[in-house]
Amino acid sequence: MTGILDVVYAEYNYWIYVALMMIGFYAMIAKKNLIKKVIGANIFQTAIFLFYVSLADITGGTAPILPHVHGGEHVEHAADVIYTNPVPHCLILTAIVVSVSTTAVALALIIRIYNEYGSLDEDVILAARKSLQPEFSEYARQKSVDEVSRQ
Amino acid sequence: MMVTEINSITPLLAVLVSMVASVLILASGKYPNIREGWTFVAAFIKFGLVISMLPLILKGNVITCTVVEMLPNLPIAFKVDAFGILFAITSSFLWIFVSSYSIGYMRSLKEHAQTRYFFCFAIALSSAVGIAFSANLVTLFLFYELLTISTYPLVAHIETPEAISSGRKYLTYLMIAGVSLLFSIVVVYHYTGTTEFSFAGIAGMDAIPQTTLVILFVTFMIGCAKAAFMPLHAWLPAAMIAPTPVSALLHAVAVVKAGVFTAVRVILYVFGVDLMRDSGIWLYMAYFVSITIILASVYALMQDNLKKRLAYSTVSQLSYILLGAVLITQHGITGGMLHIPYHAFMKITLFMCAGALIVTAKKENISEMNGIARQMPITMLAFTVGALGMIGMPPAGGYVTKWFLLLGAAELHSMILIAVLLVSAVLNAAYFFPVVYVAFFKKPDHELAYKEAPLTMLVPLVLTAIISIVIGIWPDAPGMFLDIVNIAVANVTGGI
Amino acid sequence: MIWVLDITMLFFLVVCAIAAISIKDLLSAVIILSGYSLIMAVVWVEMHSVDVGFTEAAVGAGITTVLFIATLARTEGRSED
Amino acid sequence: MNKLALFVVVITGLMLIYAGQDLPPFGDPDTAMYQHNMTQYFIENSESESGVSNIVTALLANYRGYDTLGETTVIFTAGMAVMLLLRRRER
Amino acid sequence: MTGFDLIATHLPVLTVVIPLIAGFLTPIVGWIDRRLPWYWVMLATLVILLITLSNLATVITTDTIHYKLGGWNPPFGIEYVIDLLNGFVCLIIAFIGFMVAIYSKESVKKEVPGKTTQFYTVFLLLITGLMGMTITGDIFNFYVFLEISSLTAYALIAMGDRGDGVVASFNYLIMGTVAASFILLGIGYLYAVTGTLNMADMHNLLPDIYENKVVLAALAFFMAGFSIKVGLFPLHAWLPDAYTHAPSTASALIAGLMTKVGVYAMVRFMFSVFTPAFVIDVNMTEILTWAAALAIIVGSVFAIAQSDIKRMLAYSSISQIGYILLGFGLVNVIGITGGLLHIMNHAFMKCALFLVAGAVFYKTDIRNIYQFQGLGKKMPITTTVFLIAALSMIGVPGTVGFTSKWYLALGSIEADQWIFVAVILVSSLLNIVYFWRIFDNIWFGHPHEIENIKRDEAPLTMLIPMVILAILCVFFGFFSGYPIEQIFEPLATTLLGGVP
Amino acid sequence: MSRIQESVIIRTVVRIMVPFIELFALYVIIHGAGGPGGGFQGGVIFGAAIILYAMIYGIAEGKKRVSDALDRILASTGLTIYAGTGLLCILFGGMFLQYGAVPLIPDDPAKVSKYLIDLVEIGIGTTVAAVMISLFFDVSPPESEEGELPDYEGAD
Repeated sequence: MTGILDVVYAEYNYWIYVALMMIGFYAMIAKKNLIKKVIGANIFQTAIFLFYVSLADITGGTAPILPHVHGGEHVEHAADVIYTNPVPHCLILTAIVVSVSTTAVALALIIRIYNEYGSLDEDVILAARKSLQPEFSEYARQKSVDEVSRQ
Repeated sequence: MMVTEINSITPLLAVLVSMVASVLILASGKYPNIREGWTFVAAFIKFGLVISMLPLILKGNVITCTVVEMLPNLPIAFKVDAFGILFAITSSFLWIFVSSYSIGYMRSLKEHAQTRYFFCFAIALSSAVGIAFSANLVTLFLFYELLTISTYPLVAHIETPEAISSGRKYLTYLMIAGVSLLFSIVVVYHYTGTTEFSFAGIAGMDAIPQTTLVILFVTFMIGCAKAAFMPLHAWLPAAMIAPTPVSALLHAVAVVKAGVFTAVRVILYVFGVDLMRDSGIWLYMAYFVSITIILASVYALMQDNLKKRLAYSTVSQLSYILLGAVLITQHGITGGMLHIPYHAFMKITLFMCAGALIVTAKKENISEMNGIARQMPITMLAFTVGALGMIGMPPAGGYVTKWFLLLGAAELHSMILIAVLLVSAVLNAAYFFPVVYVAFFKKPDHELAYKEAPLTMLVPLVLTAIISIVIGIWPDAPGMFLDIVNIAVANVTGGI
Repeated sequence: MIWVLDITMLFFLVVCAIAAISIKDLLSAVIILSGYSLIMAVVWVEMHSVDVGFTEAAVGAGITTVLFIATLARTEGRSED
Repeated sequence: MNKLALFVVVITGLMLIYAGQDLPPFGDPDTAMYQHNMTQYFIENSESESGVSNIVTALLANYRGYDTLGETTVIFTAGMAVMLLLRRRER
Repeated sequence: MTGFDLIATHLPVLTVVIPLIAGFLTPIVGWIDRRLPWYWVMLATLVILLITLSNLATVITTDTIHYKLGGWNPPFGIEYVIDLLNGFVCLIIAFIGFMVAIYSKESVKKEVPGKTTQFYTVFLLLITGLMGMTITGDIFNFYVFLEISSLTAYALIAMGDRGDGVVASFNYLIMGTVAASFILLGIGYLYAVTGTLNMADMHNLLPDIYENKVVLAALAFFMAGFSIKVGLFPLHAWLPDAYTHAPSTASALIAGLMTKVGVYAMVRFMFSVFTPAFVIDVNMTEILTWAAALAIIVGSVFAIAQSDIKRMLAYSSISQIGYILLGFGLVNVIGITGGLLHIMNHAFMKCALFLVAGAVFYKTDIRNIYQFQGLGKKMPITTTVFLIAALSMIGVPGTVGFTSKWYLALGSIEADQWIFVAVILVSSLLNIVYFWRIFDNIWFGHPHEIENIKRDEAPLTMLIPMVILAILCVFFGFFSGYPIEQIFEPLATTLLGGVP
Repeated sequence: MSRIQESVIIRTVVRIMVPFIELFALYVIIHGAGGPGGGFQGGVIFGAAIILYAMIYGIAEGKKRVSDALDRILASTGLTIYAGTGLLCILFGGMFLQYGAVPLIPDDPAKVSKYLIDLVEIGIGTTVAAVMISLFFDVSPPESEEGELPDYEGAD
């Protein structure tokens, strides 16, 4: 029974991760709202974590924790127990921490941006920056400088 | 002819002496007398060092000096041979006169930023001598670029918008040239694995496919845009906005001669006589420079500004040198090489006269110079000497080189080239005689009192005029330029 | 039939993700993101990676959400897209 | 802008799908990854070498302990960065 | 074992651990006295400079250094591998770090007032991150340090111009996160097909499975990620803003180092994780060279259009990164030598130029190059440094810029790609255009006002590093023979590993 | 003051809960050796406890429990413990972070390793908790606007 279903399961898993990655990526680059971008980044990263964890999983395996935790006595573990691959778990633990750190910094930046420009919308911020520092054409800029220095 | 290589650091010292002087000039900028003192001391030491190598060169030796291995297989090295010392003597000798002349000129006009001026001048001179002594293309390129950069502040010296735009033009031409030269050097290195000059041309050049070879020659020649042949000449008239001593030394001697020198080096010491002849490039190049010779003379005819007229004359005369080199006959090369010092002495005389006119009579245009000889007879006499030399009339030196060039052209039985030389002589006469005529025989518009330029200016220009005559009436004096040129020609033609 | 549950959860993940990026009210989006993280944590535990699941529950659904909400409290709650 | 974004996303997605064709099947213990001696080594030796029975912890704190030091530094960095960004200036 | 031997054995790890520990102790140091962190950072960077020097010397005289962290044999544990390539990059990092540390004293006081302690903490952590990325032989460890360096860079950039700095930092953060995620994904792919994380191990395992599509996808994601990180042309959008609006100190550090380490990583992955044969086979090098050529031209052209000096330098960086990558993309010994050389050269030049921009801003609050008139009189030393570094960027012989340009042009001919020779040369001309207008403004603008300007030079702590960098620009312009023969050429040969 | 913060029940529950959450966090940190958990998760939970307290009682009250200076020192301390452990291994002749090299218990490097792993986990936990608290304190609205934080209903 398990064979076919496992394949379906495995394939399905993979498609989900691709879909999640694309959703997150799209939000990161297409959304105008900065918070949305950060949400997208979170989804994007989590999708990659899902990929890693899926890699680690072994059908019929158990969590990579050896079974004699509290006794302290060494017990030979049964040979037929299959453990899932612990390496990706370890990597992803690290990656999650990185992800939350990035999010925190991003949010701090967002707060600062909001304090400066009073908006979280990329277009509004861009417009505000333009109005605060009008981008002279090169010629106009030089001319104005020349005029100032002539006086 | 056996060539012995002698190791010595004298070439390095000769280059460095004005570099060191430039630092001292900068340091003593607040005390003009000390500053100019450094210039003089350096000029004399430099000339002494250069001339001290002459006896060895005349014996047929070559002095080498490897400074540093800049990149693997790509040293910064000096090699003094007869051709190199010819250029070095010319430029370092004339520096002495121009230093004196500069002081007179700059102080009379109370120019600003004189420290910067003398600083850049010293560096430019270093570069010129460096170019003369370079043992390989990369060293030559190093000084070539340094010369471009150090002369920019001199061209843009007066800092008016016009000067700056002229400076930009100057820079644009020369930097494009530099890039083209670099490209050519890289290609040469790629095919031959070396960039070191050799009397017979760099070994391995003949392995380059014909098309590439032609392209390479063209890019090399673009790289020598300092030689101001047409159509890459436009920077030279533009650079006339610089103070006259700059025009005199740099745009009659150091910079343009560096360009011509590089071109000749490339033609004879990179490509080599044999390759030039076998590939047939020489003929096209000869016709090409002929166009410049004629056309530039015509342009000169149309100028009213004396300095501009001299500039176009320079353009024309420089191509004589190139023509001589590409004739690749013994006489042709002799004539071309000999024209480097000869033209230098005559043209510097003319420029210094023009500068004297600007300082004393405040006149730049020929049409304003009616009877100016009554005011400045000595200056105009010197001018006449220079003009005669340019036209190719004895006693000034010009006729010697023209003679050799004609011999070279005759050897090849090329009527066209002979005709070019003769026509150009006529044109030279056509644009120089009016100046002399106007100055001596036209009546001044108003009464002119006798008033010559300050002595610091007058003495140099008289001396160079005298030298122009001396080299004309006694060209084959032992140890003089003809001797040196003979050795150089023997080197490249295999001692025929 | 645990795989049915798995597929359902994975499906919900996609739904949550799309909802989180398309909903205009940012607080709701953040809460949905929190839910997304929680489901993700459960999926991971289901895949035998208990440590990662534990961490994601604490971080993704916990701290990240708190930080998001705190940020929203200092900025604004609506988004144009 | 949105079209460009969509284009980039689709390209990325195609790349992911392209890669997906050759990925080792999920849940299969016979992959290069699981059979590489590294994984097996950890499962067999982590207890006797590190004294902890949670293999992930053994990996995290012992075999790849240096990564974890880096990870802690990342957190610390984030703390510092946010402090730098949002704290008021000290006088 | 004597104490000296003890330290000598552990130098590789100390390269990273010393700035790390110094970094997180900085808050405590700053808590004791607010003036202390600068001395503390100087000390730390000096120590790692000496360590990296010693590491490189060891690599040159003996052999590649392997350091097993935690004593675990690779691939089970993390391994530090120092060969010529990263030994040299580490030295550059430590050196530039030290220079910028000296420089930072006054600049940070002015531009980041009241937050110097945190600034220096982050500064040291940035160096930690860059060092860790460079020195490690484990790809996941690489990712961790990549994130340390990225986070610190975001923070430093955000410290810059009010408003603009924060926005620039946020954009960088988004792009950086995309890049890092791509790299993480690539690592996952490679792990999935090989089962190892050790670079050397992977290098041995991968050739057997090169026809696997996952490997190609991994390469593509790595290249995309690193291209963002180094600001390769179509993916450069974050870079100009970030460099322009960061505080001067941070600009110099980030411009001098971040992208260099990014390039290093790209090279490391292309040549030491994958094999050159594979990378050439899938045309990645060709794509890289064309992108690089485009970057060279476009970067220079954009630089001409700028009036803010830092923004101009940023665009110039984009173009210069193109040079480096062009060299590596040519995949021949000469081209790679040129690329390696340009890593070093560009670090010197660009760092010097950013330091000059910072010093001018410190004294005059001016960044618009059309307001630079008379600066030559006011700040002669600073402007001379600028002159030297800019001439070096142009590629005037006798400066470092020439040496790398020489190799790159030669390498292009070697690869029979004449078009790239043209690109390199045209870009030199464009460099002249955008630097020369500044020279004109500094020395030739408005003479009558210049006469009255008094000399007002930047403080000594700023001058010293600038002058040292300028001297190095000239020194290595003449004395590149030794490093090329000892380091770059053997390194290029090793990297290519038998590819014709 | 929002309704949530005013609620006596919530205030009391939080006051009682916080110590238990902290205890649980410590358990998670130590438990990492034998089961799911570890320094990072424990640290986050510990941080969450303080954050919860600060959310209900206000940032100022929270800062009374964990002051800025303490926070900063704790963050550094955690890392110092970690890196210090690594350096300790160097001092005893091992590689960096080679726990077995420390002769804490002769002839049983695995045991030593276990203890040092616990120590390291505590270090991680300390730093993580401290940073999480500091992150929250920094990101949440400044004290002058204190109390607006959970009051988010008005924003639609």
